[in-house]
Amino acid sequence: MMLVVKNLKVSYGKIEAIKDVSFEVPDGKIVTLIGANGAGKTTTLRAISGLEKCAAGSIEFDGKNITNMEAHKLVPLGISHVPEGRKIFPTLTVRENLELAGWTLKDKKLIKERMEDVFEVFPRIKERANQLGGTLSGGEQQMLAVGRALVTGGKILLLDEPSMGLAPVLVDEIFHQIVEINKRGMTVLLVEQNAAEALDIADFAYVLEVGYTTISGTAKEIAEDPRVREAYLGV
Amino acid sequence: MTKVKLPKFLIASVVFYAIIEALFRLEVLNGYILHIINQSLIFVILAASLNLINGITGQFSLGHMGFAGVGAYVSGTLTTIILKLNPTVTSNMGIFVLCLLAGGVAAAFIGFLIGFPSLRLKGDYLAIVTLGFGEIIRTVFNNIDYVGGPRGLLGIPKFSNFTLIFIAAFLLIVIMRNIIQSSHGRAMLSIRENELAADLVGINTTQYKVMAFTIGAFFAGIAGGLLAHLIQLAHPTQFGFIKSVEVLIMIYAGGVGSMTGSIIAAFGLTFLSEGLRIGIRALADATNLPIGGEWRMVIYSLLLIFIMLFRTEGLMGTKESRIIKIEEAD
Amino acid sequence: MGSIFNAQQIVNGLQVGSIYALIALGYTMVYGIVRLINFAHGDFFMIGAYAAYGSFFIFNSMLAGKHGSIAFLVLIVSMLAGGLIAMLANQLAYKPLRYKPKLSSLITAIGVSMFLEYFFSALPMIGPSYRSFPDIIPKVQISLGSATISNYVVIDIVVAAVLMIGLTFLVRKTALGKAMRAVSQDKDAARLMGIDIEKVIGFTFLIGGSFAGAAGLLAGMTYPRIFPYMGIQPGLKAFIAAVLGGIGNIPGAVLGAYIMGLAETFASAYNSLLGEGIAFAILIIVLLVRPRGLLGEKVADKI
Amino acid sequence: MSALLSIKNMTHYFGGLRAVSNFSYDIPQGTIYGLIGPNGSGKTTTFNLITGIYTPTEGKIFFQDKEITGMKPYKIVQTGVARTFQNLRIFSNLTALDNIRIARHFNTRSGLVSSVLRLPSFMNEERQVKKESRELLDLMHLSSRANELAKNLPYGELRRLEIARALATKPKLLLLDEPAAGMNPKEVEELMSLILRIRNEFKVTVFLIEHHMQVVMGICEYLKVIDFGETIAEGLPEAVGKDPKVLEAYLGKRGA
Repeated sequence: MMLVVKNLKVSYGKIEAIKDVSFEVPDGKIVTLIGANGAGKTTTLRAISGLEKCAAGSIEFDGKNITNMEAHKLVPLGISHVPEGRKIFPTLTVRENLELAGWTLKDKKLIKERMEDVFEVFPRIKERANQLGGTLSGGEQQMLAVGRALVTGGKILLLDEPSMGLAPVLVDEIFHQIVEINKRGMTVLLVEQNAAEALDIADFAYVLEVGYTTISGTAKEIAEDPRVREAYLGV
Repeated sequence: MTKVKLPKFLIASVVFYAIIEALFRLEVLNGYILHIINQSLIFVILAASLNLINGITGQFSLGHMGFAGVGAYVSGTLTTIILKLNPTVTSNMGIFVLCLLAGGVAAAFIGFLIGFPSLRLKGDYLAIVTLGFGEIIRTVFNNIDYVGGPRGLLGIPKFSNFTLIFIAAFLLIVIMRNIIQSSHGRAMLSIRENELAADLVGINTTQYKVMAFTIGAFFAGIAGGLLAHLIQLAHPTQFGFIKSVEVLIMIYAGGVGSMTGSIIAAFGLTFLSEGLRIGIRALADATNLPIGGEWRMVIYSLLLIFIMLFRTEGLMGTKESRIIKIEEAD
Repeated sequence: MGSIFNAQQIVNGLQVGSIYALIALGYTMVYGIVRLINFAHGDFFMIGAYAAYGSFFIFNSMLAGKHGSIAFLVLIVSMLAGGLIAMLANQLAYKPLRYKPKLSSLITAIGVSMFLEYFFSALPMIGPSYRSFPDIIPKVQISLGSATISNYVVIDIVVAAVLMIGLTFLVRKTALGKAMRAVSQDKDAARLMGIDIEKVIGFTFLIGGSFAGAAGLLAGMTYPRIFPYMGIQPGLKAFIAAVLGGIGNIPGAVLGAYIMGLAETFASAYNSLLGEGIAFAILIIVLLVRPRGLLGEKVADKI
Repeated sequence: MSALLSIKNMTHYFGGLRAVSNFSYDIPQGTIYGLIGPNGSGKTTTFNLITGIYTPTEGKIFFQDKEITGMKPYKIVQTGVARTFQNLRIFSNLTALDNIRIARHFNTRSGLVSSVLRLPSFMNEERQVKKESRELLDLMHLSSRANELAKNLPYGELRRLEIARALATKPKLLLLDEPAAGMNPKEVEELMSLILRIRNEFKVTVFLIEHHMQVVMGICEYLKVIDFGETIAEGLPEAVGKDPKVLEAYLGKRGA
């Protein structure tokens, strides 16, 4: 298993954002967490990448216990997180954004290579390499955010709502690229509001409800589960 | 529907007044302690009035003592002039109240002016401008010979006494509470919570910010006047930045937005400050070591830091004691 | 007012401006990265002056006569002192409040400032009174056309300029500089790039504090009198300079500082009350007319 | 059918960037009017311009035939335009009830003095406001939350609270900025019927921004599609949904 999350709990002050979340992400697969807003999806990802402290439970990554390790120490271990809202550095150029993603890499050549890879996957980003990050459109920012994650070169990619705020036409493109990235050997943990699309590309899925993982199975099973169909797929 | 409820705060206040007055008459409390109680009550007025600006309306102000200074100098100058014209005036409380109000109005006017920058500035920026205004007010006192310049305004008649200060503090709390628990108070709270949203539910945020500054400054001016007529002196350094910070510490220690907190902290910190002063002097005398009065402020500043680090929300948080709060009928 | 007088005023203004600029940079950098008005920043300036004072006597006894080396070492010590205390203040007082409401750190900063001032004046070996600052380098008057200036003026301006050029290079060209910019824009995103943001923030305090420390040395040499409260006024003025330039903006801080230095020098020559109040007047006017300062960018709030 | 809101040739620049380019709208009274387009296409900016947060660089805005261009936001609200926000802007440390009561404030008449003295007129008005506010909470199924601090409410309820707060200003035009964002299909269904109910019961005109095509196609009576600050299509939803330009720029292969 690439990632094993057991009985995770995270609180903001007195409010428990997630209460008891458990799931597993096998090597090389795409796993998706679906659920309503406020169910705790984003918090779960933030806890995995070290942006939030866990109040209880454990996170095991690649056989190593990483519970409550700091975010910057998790990056070199292989966790790449594309956060909600993309969080591009607006006054740094696209190139500088990508270079910074290589912060933990000693090898300058490797950074260059990976940047070339990114340009290959996202030709649009290459065209805009010298523009400031803040001037990119929503879709391009999403590509750059994924591009940065590729430069950090993790074993697992945590994606938080990649389709949020994008025109339907771009949503298709982004999901297509996720599949491509997965084919290149990166494991993907995908959090999505857009359950239908997410289940379409995922291998396994978990449903999060008010801080608990409630339903799990292969993406196919989940997509056919009547409870899921009613609440998340609108059929 | 409107069942007559016992006005809890009135009862509590009368009891407080009666106990202090009785203890003083029975000579359990000496003049020194009563003096510190008077000072505490003045700080209650200062803290609760800053609370309206800072805690309720969310406008950070670092120049609150500047308003008090305006009140002190204006009322102090008036009473000194009247005293010169008619030395028997000290028995006429009516005149004193009028002079106090004049000081309050003058401070309110300055507060009104200072309210305007708050229309365009937020947070840190506003803090720094209010600090600047406070410093300008202080510089002006420092440079007007008529009010004594850097020596301060001396020979102010002693008008303030426990009863008067108590009544002022009592009225302030009732007025503040009634404002806060009204539609106007909620309008001010909404500015603290989210100014843009307040604007977009039709609140004239400009008007309320200026109003908060004006009312807050008015009461600070009254407090300044009471203080000047208690210690019979108004001095530029009394109204500088450090003093404004002391008031700020009170509202943060008590809990921003909580009047109960402001009251408790005003008493607690005034007594603590005096206690430290005595304690340090005693320690220096006893040990013969060169322990200077600066240590009082060292401890005070450390206290401020520790409050912020370990109890960021202050003693009371935003909670209000039920004695002060009005129970709302449905 | 003759032309000689004006030339002299300009030189004096630039000299004061250089000292303000070094302090203002720290304010602006710290504000840029953690959105905190570090009220205690003026006190790092004071600490730099005292560190220079103390270390001068030590180095002077070791290297008697070698003025250049002594001056250089004293500069290093004053920068280290300012920088390390700044880092310490960040670590102990500001870091724990990083994710708390902003005003709580502002108030803590006021507390730190008061603490440093009163603690220094409470310490028996320092005390609240003035000390006269030694001549670290022999003072020489240089005749420059019709104006006469001292070599200290040149030193103040040149040291400030060298440090500022170094800083510009650091921020613009190095990886660390990019990381500083990234942290100032989005802390979570920076952490996800693997950047240890607390290290970067600590480093920013170190740089900012060391610049204030250097300014303390320069001010001590120039106005040879130091005392524990010496940081309050220049600190406030430099802060105003940073706001004037657009707080968070590095060139803005330098520009604001020189404008302040010149304005103050001219105003004081005209009238002392005006000299005392000009800084606040500038502050209020700037903030009312252009709240983001001269070079500050208008950041549209996300609505 | 006269237009309730009418925008004429509105253009807005941020710095050198043109966010909104030559927009014209006529929103008839009583309609549910939808505005769609990719992120960054100028939708929220349009709302910010209508509500007075920004003043348009060029062009004019009329509300009930009265020009409101350049008016202060709170004045515009007082003439009858209310809105919600894409990222909620709730008064989070106040109770749900207070959130609503604040929005009733500008319709109250008690002055500061009568508030301080607690005159009978003030007390009556407070009671009235409270009653009306509770009715609104009721309508939004939030009555049980009246005395709860807003920050403790779950996301879906906050969205409803924000709509209730906007309604408390008694608007004629209600601007909804992505009301369905973050809702699951069931909640979306409820939202749709709620919007229809609000329009019918409160006689408000609704102008909404939405990405959720189910909402847009389900309840909007007129649709405008924008991209890069320019209008690329407008008309009845069915027609717009089939417009090739819209399919290409916005909907993609899954066009409605």
